[in-house]
Amino acid sequence: MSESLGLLPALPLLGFLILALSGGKLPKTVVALVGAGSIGLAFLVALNLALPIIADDSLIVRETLYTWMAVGSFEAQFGLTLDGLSTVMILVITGVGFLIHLYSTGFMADDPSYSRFFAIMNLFVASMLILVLADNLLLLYLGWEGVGLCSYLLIGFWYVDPKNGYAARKAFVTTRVGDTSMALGLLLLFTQLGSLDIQELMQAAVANWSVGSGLAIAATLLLLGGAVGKSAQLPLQTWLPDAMAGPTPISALIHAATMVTAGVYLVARTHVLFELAPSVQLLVACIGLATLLLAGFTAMTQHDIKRILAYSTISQIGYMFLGLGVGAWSASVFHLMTHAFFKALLFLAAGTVILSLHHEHDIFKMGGKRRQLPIAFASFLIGSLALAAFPFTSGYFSKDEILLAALEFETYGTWLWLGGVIGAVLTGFYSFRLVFVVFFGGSNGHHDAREVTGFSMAAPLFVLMLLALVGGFLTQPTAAVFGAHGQAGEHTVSAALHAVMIAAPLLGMLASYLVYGIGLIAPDTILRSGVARGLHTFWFSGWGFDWVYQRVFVAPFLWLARLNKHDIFDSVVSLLVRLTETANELLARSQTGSLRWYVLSVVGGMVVVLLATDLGGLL
Amino acid sequence: MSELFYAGGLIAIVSTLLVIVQSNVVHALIYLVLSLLAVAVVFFSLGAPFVALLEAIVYAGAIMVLFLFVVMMLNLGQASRDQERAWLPPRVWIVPCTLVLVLLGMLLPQIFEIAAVTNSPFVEVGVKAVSAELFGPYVLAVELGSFLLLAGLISAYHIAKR
Amino acid sequence: MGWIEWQVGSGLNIASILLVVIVVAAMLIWVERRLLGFWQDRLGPNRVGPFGLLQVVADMIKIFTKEDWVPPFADRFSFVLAPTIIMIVILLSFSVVPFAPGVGVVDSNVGVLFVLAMASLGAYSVMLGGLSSDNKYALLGSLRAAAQMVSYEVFMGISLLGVVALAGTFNLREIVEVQENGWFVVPQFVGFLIFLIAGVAESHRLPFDIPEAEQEICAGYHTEYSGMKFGMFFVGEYLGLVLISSLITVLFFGGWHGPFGIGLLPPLVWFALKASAFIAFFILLRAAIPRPRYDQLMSYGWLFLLPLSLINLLVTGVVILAAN
Amino acid sequence: MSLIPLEHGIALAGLLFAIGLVGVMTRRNIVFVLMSLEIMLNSAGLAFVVAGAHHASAEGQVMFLMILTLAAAEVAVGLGLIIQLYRRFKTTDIEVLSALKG
Repeated sequence: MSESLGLLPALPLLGFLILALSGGKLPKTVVALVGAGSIGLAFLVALNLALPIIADDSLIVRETLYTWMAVGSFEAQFGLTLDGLSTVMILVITGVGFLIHLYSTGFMADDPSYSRFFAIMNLFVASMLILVLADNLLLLYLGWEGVGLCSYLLIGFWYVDPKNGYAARKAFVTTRVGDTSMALGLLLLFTQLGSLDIQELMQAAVANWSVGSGLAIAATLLLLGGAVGKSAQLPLQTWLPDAMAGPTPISALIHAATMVTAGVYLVARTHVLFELAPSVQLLVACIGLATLLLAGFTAMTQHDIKRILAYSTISQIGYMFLGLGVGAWSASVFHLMTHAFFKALLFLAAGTVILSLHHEHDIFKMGGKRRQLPIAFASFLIGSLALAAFPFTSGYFSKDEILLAALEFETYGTWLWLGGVIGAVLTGFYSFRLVFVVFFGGSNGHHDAREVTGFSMAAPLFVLMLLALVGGFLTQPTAAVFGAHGQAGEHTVSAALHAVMIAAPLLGMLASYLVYGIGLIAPDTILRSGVARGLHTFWFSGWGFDWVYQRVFVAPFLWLARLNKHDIFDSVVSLLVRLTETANELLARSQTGSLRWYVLSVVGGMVVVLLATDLGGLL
Repeated sequence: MSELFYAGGLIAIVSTLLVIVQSNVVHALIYLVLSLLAVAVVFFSLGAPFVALLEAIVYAGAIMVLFLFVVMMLNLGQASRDQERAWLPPRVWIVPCTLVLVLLGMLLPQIFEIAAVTNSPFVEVGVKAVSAELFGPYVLAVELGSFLLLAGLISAYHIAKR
Repeated sequence: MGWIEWQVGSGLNIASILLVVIVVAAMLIWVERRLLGFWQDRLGPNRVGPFGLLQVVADMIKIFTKEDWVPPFADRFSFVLAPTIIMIVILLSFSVVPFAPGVGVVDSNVGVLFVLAMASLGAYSVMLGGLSSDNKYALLGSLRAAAQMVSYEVFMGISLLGVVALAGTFNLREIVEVQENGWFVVPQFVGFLIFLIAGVAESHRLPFDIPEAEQEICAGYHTEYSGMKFGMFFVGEYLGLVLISSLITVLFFGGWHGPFGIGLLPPLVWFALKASAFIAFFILLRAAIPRPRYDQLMSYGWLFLLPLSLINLLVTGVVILAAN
Repeated sequence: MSLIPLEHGIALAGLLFAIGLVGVMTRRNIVFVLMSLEIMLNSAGLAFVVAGAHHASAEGQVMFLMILTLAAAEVAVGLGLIIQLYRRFKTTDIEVLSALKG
């Protein structure tokens, strides 16, 4: 049993090594077999590991593979831990990951860099598994960075287009801001508590820090910085929409189902620390709320099918942060899981649509694809229902729990709840806007749409549809991890409020139906008023964050870089260089190429040395 | 035997001097052979007949023959002798000679100072003693020498190949 | 020879050896031509004196009285030096040859090496002669000679080492004394053959007279020579013949010892007999064998004689070690 | 036998070396340079033999043999180089071969 814990990240890593070292020489079938097969095997291993833990959620499997590094008193083990929380994570990562890999074997079939794709995907899964299985924060950080690297490689997968490279760079640099914050947090924790082992750390924190102590606030703030960066929350959310430059399965795997949830996982994993800093916890909730509203408004105005989904991802993770902020750890993780199902489903379906329309991304150039793309339509419908938290779909249960927890939160609980409900209205609106625009109405001129789907692409969609529908009934073994108070208990909420929560997404859907479904109010008429137009532009640009960042960070940085083009500090070094060069020029004069001159100088030097020693001896 | 030493030494010095002032390569080579033979005589007078004859066989008889052989291949004519003379105006000798005289001026007094003490009687060290030494403690040096010769053989073949 | 006390290195010894050797070499000019005539079924010189014996004297007179001429384009210094070298070198080689007990110039511990040293210096004679003549045939001849002599010196030296190893000395006189009960030609037959061939090549006698091949390069390195300077080359060649014969006798055929311990004749006579036999054999070679091509000579030497002589030395060494 | 003072032998070696050194410094013809180098090598060997004879030891002669080997290899390569250079540049002037100047 314990051996198989190490096997879990080892399998995708092995797949990566095989694919990377073969240098793209393997035939495609073998690549697909290795790439998807390694994840499939990992899923079986994960299932085997998870079953006992699902049965008894207090079970914790620990395995120390070897001592990673030992410096002085510091010792970092390459140790893996499997508890309830990581069980959920590994099942999501390997399960959804496998489905996406399977889908990719069909989706990427014509790509010349087939092998490279699966190699990086496997590495990504391996990193993510290390991240969630790590028993100390340093190892977690390794997985964290591995995930960041892979996302960089995958966003820039089609690197021939400089735009994609720029998007990859943007994602990398933005998350780097968060990563730096997290690294600082790790250093602070280590210097203060003397350990990075998560269990020890939590115990030490509880023992040493009082609730609301400055150190706890500082540490959690720094960790939160990391989480915000990786999970694309305010104010570091700008990279995610651009990250849609990669192939669609990548968006599904990284930017919806797994990687962005790393921040959620980090906060959930260190929830003990956050409980010690209630103010930071409140901040988490506020960030989540702000992000989900912001992303929701933005998603309403977008034209690009993948950008809409990207903003919806940001929004949904905002919900998770909201849940984390109000202490509903278990609900957040639950939402993480259901979100993985329906967001993977939506992205994969979007991939099918995009592929069938020859890489057309603009939803207003689609339209009426209901009949041509039945599977995609079904997927979208189910995915959107789950996304909008339609009653009894998976998203309903998880979102409901988060909102209820928010309502119960002592500080500003009502406001948080209200914001969440407004977000739900927005979710309903933009998700069905997508469905109506793409699948209903007349065909907007785009021709020959054929659903290019074989078994490898269709099967994951069906499985995910099922999961998106009934995923809400799955139970999670996280009770032991979060303790009693993090658990979604029996909520005592009035039926009226419940009705509001159920009605909110339906309201959004209805509005969407009115505008886009039957065209009762044409979008153009709304946009005719100046205020609406301005708002639309403002939202379309993602609340101007990119614009602000461009002005506040990028432009000054570029200005500084231009200013320092010739590197002022370098002049000190180049002085040395110039000195050396001058000396060299002078000495090079002596290098005449004449043998006789060389011999003469050797003998002359000999004479000088001998004379010096002779005279020295005489003196 | 000491007469032989001084005669040989004198001939060696004179003929060596003649080597470096010659303008004709062939004449210089002849003087060099003479100088080497004179050194061989010096060896003989020092009780080292084996190396004396090796000096004659290898140095004078083989190495210098190679030189002569190359000179024949180059077949330098009168023009090169004139050129040689043009390259050697008296002034080019001044600096080297001064330097070397300074060196000798420092070296020779020290030589005479250090070694004037002991003079062992003449003992001939024959072939057998040298061979025993050579294939006893110095056998590794012999192997190295053979390596060196092999390397020289290969590189000379390679370099001189067209 | 009982009436004179023979002693190695005495003035009388030196003088008589010098005289005898030179006279023999001079007489060989006549002997060779007569023998060649005999073997080639013709007369040879038979007009001057009885059996043409005075032919040598006539030749001498002619050579000595001829104008001592140096070509104006030649390098005078080397041109004059070249023929003297071969004479000096070969005459010096005779100084270590033990003709008989008490007959010899020097009793040297490194006699074998001395012979080799002189042989290697002999190469200068041909090379300088050819080079200083400033004549393309002469230059070609001396190039050939240089390559040939330097090459065959190697096998000559190695083939001698078998004998040296068996005798345990470089002293030629001691080598002869060791052979009292058995000539080295028996255990060192391969060495003897190599030495024979290398000796012919060293003295560039026919069939290995490639440096002076008349038909190809017009007498080679001594094309430009005439008069006494030519005479020195000419006599030098016969002196070389005598030297090689003497050396074969000394090294492989027991020197002054009679065969199977037969002491019938005086030692000097035994020596003279054996040496004469070899001289005659060399003349027979000249009469019988055609000249090989230059490249054949070189590849024969390096590809056949060198390995053979090395194997011979190796086997000899192994046998000696095994015997001890 | 008569005595030869050690310092005379060493002085002879030193003088020969000095002459060779002057030759290397003065001559422009590469053949002469190589010959001067030979003179210097030979004088080093002479110094070894003199010292060996002084101590009645064979080691000086052994060292001379090493130098002899060295000289043989050096000359073989050096002459090969001379031939090749003459082929390329049609001269034996070492001053022409100054492509390595700074």
